[in-house]
Amino acid sequence: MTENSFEPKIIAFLCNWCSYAGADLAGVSRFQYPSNIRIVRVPCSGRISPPMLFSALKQGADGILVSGCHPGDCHYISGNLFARRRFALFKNLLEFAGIEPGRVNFTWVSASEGERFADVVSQVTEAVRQLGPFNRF
Amino acid sequence: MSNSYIPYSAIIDDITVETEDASLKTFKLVIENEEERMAWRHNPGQFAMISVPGKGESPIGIASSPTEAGSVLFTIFKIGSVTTALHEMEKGERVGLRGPMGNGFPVDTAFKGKNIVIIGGGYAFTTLRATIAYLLANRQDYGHITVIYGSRSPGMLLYRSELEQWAKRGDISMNVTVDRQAPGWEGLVGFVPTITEKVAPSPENAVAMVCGPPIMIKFTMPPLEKIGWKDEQMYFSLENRMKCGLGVCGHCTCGPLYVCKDGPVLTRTQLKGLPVEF
Amino acid sequence: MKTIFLNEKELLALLASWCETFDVYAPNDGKGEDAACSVIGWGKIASKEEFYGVLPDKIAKGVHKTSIKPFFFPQPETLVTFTSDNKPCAPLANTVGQKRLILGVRPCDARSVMLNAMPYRDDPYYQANQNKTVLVGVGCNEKAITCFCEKTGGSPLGTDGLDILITTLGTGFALEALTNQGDELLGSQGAALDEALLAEFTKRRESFAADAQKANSTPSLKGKDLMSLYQSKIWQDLSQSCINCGACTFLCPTCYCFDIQDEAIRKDKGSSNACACGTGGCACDAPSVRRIRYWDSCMFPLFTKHASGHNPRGTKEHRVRNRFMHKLKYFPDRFGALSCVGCGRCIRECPVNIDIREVMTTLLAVD
Amino acid sequence: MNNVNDIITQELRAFASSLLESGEVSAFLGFAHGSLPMTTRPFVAKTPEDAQKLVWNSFCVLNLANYLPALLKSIEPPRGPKDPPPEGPLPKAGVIATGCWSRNIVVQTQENQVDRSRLVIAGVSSRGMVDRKKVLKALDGKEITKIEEKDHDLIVEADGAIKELNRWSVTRDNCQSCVHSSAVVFDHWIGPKLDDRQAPNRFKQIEDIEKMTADERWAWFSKEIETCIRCYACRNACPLCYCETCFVDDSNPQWVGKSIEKADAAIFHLLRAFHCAGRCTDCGACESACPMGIRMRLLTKKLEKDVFELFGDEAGMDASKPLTMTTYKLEDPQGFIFEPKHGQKKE
Repeated sequence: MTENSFEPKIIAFLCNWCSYAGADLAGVSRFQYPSNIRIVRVPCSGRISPPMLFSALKQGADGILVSGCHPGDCHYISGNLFARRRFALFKNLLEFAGIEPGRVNFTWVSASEGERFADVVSQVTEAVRQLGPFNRF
Repeated sequence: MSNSYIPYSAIIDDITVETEDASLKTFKLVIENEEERMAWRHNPGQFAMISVPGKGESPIGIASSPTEAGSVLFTIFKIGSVTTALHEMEKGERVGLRGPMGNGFPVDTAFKGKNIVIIGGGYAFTTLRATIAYLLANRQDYGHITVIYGSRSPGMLLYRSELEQWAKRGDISMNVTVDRQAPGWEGLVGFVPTITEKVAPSPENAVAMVCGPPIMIKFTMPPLEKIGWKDEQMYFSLENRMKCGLGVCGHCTCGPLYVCKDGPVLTRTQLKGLPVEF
Repeated sequence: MKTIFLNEKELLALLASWCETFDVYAPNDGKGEDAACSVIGWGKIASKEEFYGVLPDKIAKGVHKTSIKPFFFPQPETLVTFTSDNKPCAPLANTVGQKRLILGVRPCDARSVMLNAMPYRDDPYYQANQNKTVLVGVGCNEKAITCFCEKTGGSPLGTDGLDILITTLGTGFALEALTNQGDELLGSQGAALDEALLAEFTKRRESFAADAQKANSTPSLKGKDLMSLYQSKIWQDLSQSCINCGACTFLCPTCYCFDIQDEAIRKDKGSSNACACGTGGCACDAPSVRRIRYWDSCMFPLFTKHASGHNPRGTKEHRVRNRFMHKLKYFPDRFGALSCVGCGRCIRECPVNIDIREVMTTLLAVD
Repeated sequence: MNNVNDIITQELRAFASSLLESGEVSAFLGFAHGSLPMTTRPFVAKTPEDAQKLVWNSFCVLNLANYLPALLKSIEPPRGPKDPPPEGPLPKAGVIATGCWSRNIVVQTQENQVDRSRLVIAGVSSRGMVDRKKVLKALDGKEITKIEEKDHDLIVEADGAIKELNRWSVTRDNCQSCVHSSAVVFDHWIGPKLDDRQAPNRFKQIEDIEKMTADERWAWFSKEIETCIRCYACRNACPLCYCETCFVDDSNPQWVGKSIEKADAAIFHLLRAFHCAGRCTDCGACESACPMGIRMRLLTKKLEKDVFELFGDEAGMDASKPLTMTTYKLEDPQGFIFEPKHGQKKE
């Protein structure tokens, strides 16, 4: 398998209120993005805990995308703000242990940002494609 | 050396929902390979490991009597990951079956010619059902048979149609009770220990099998002792966490005994020498 | 069975010759990279320098950090595999694989293999692992401060479980064949012991055997009513400092409890894609689930916890008591010997310094 | 002349025994001698006589805060699961605490694991605890049969030979980079009080690893955890780990496999460390408890560094402040958030 023909599997954890709706809008608006992502809808980005991300990686994901509402827009007021602290530390810890920086990604996509969603997915997919299959574990 | 870790392939031939809350279902399993199916032998009171590949294995008491050949019945409570997966399976699906394991009740030896008292509570009644079916199939070998079986409510009783059939027979005394009076219930009302005291089976030439939650067992002992029951006449079936079922892995140990191999059926005399770790 | 005498050069040559028919393992620092067998602290050796390190007069005093238990009881070991339609693969255990020979085994560790074989008598995997392994031991010239093999029924020159025992003798080494396999391995090498060496060898054996017998606490422990201590305060005192980790049980060569679990096999991740049989020719070349067994410890609360939530050994005190009672009472009741070989690893590595020798002393003091 | 440890030991015994004598506490938690050189045992003194067994030396490597929740529970009058708590104040326990242990007590208070009012804390300044593995290494792995401690040196007897080691050179990594060596909360002070140490390279170990490439870091991490036997000594020695069911024991779903294979060991160590984020005081108990010599503390130290640099927090320094992970600020840094380059793939 050459580098170019590698199609990464990316698990996207999207919050129900913003990012999932953003993904929906991207579809409705016909913004194209790669089909490499598998979406898991969660109530809030604050719901995402590191064990879930490890599960995805262990079960064969090559990359991960977590997306929630922009700070200040959380449906539950502060879920994404707690999540932001968690993700900041978690991403650093993963990189510290040698997981490549582009594997696990966090972003904010609002319900009106269909285009941003498509951009994020395209660019994350491309970055993971460049990294190649995840074989750390 | 045979490899006891490899399960038989068995097909779910039938599923019966036993209780009103559907937390208990009876699975009829048929071993796929005919040779293995014919070679299967078990005693009432034995158990087997049922596995859902990918989820794991659980030890489950065998609910069918050896006299009901061709298939094996298991009544399973939905509680952990394996049993939940089993409850979600359908007729025709394949599971793993390892066993039979443990000693079972000594129905062909110590029980022969004796009066038999069977006391069960809740869903611990499954292996007792196996025993009753066996005793009735070999009715001439035993004396008087008394059954005391209690559950929370009528809807939580297992094997209701069979209970009714047995009650109609003249050669077995059935005492089925529920904890509280319920609409439409015409049978006994009260906890198992209370009913035991009322029915008060004589210890003479008799053995008792007591299976149920620890609290029921604890309170059933005094009324029996009061009328002269001895420790060696009382048989219990223990349920410890088990993994291998072969007396190796160590999970079910209770002092020097492996409940899976030396048990699960133990007399009260045996239990008295053991640490209370069950 | 023969006993032969070799000088250092001859011994090194003999060790090297074994590499032709065996995978030869010896103590090391890391984890073996060998795909067939990864055992922490033991690795394959082939070079002369490495052989030098396992000579009885060069090897470090006392036991190696980790025991040889994982050679027989791998962590994890695949028991069965299943295809995606839930069919189990039914080949025999991993009988395939190169025969292996382990060098530098201390008598206490070798004895643990024999003791574990008692509960594992009918276990095809353990038996297969044992059948493909030759144990070459080195006698202990000196004891470490944590060593107490004699107390448990062993001896620094003990031969239980070994195929060959190498000891220093005079200006060279005595190699004692203890099984037919060991006898074959020694072949026609070297000379038999001459009269003077034989006298020294026999005298040493006898004196060690006598010492070991005198020190052995097995008979006295078996003579005590240890169940009377079940409610004793000593368990509370011991468990007070215990943190309930599994360091003691996992380092212990004679702790053999395990758990069984199913795991999905990831098709794309290479290494674990093989069926349990390893033949590759069975019906399930594409297993989707593997059922593994891996070490478990009675120190963990989950070990005995029922699905209902009830836990028969729910407290730390229960579990600490069970560990010691199993080693010193329950196992002896069942199999006749203590489930302890006196290697001292648990004493050395316990984070809170719980010392099984003190527990034995306390138990022996009971009337 | 008496050395510092002897002075502390004497004062500690006197204090503990007076508390037990007067009945102010029903148990006093400290350390007693172990059966081997360089070992100590956490020990609960229940009588003034017991208190004479307490010791203080450079080998008190476990974190006593770890025992407090269970100890406090054990000295409560026995009652059934449904009985109401007894009236009046519950019995107290005494404990000796260094900087890091006392900070863990603060964290436990914040997390409602211990009731501060039921503790009598004997504060002490830690002079750094000795790393047994470093001593062994300094003696080329020879078996140590005896060790004598002076204020600044260790006299080690190994296989007949005697060697003098500078004590500080063999103290633990976490002690060498410690900046809060004296108890931050206490009711009584034991021994000389030292000023907070100005560790010049508090995060040097971490910075060295951060400088590596991702592949190098993975190689380092893999090597570090390859000998993990999954005994959970690190978890169980940690005062932060008190969950009823640990994530490693969850079976449905199962977050982490139970074997010693690389993926399982890696996930275990990363998650264990992450659970300590914003709570870890770098007491080093995990590393000291590890029978295999794994330096898992480097992971928690990395988190400690990030918590300090990103959010300005140090765990256990102030009971009135919320714990890092239980709060947020609107202006928290978010440089790690993926920002797409705009409009790359628009149709």
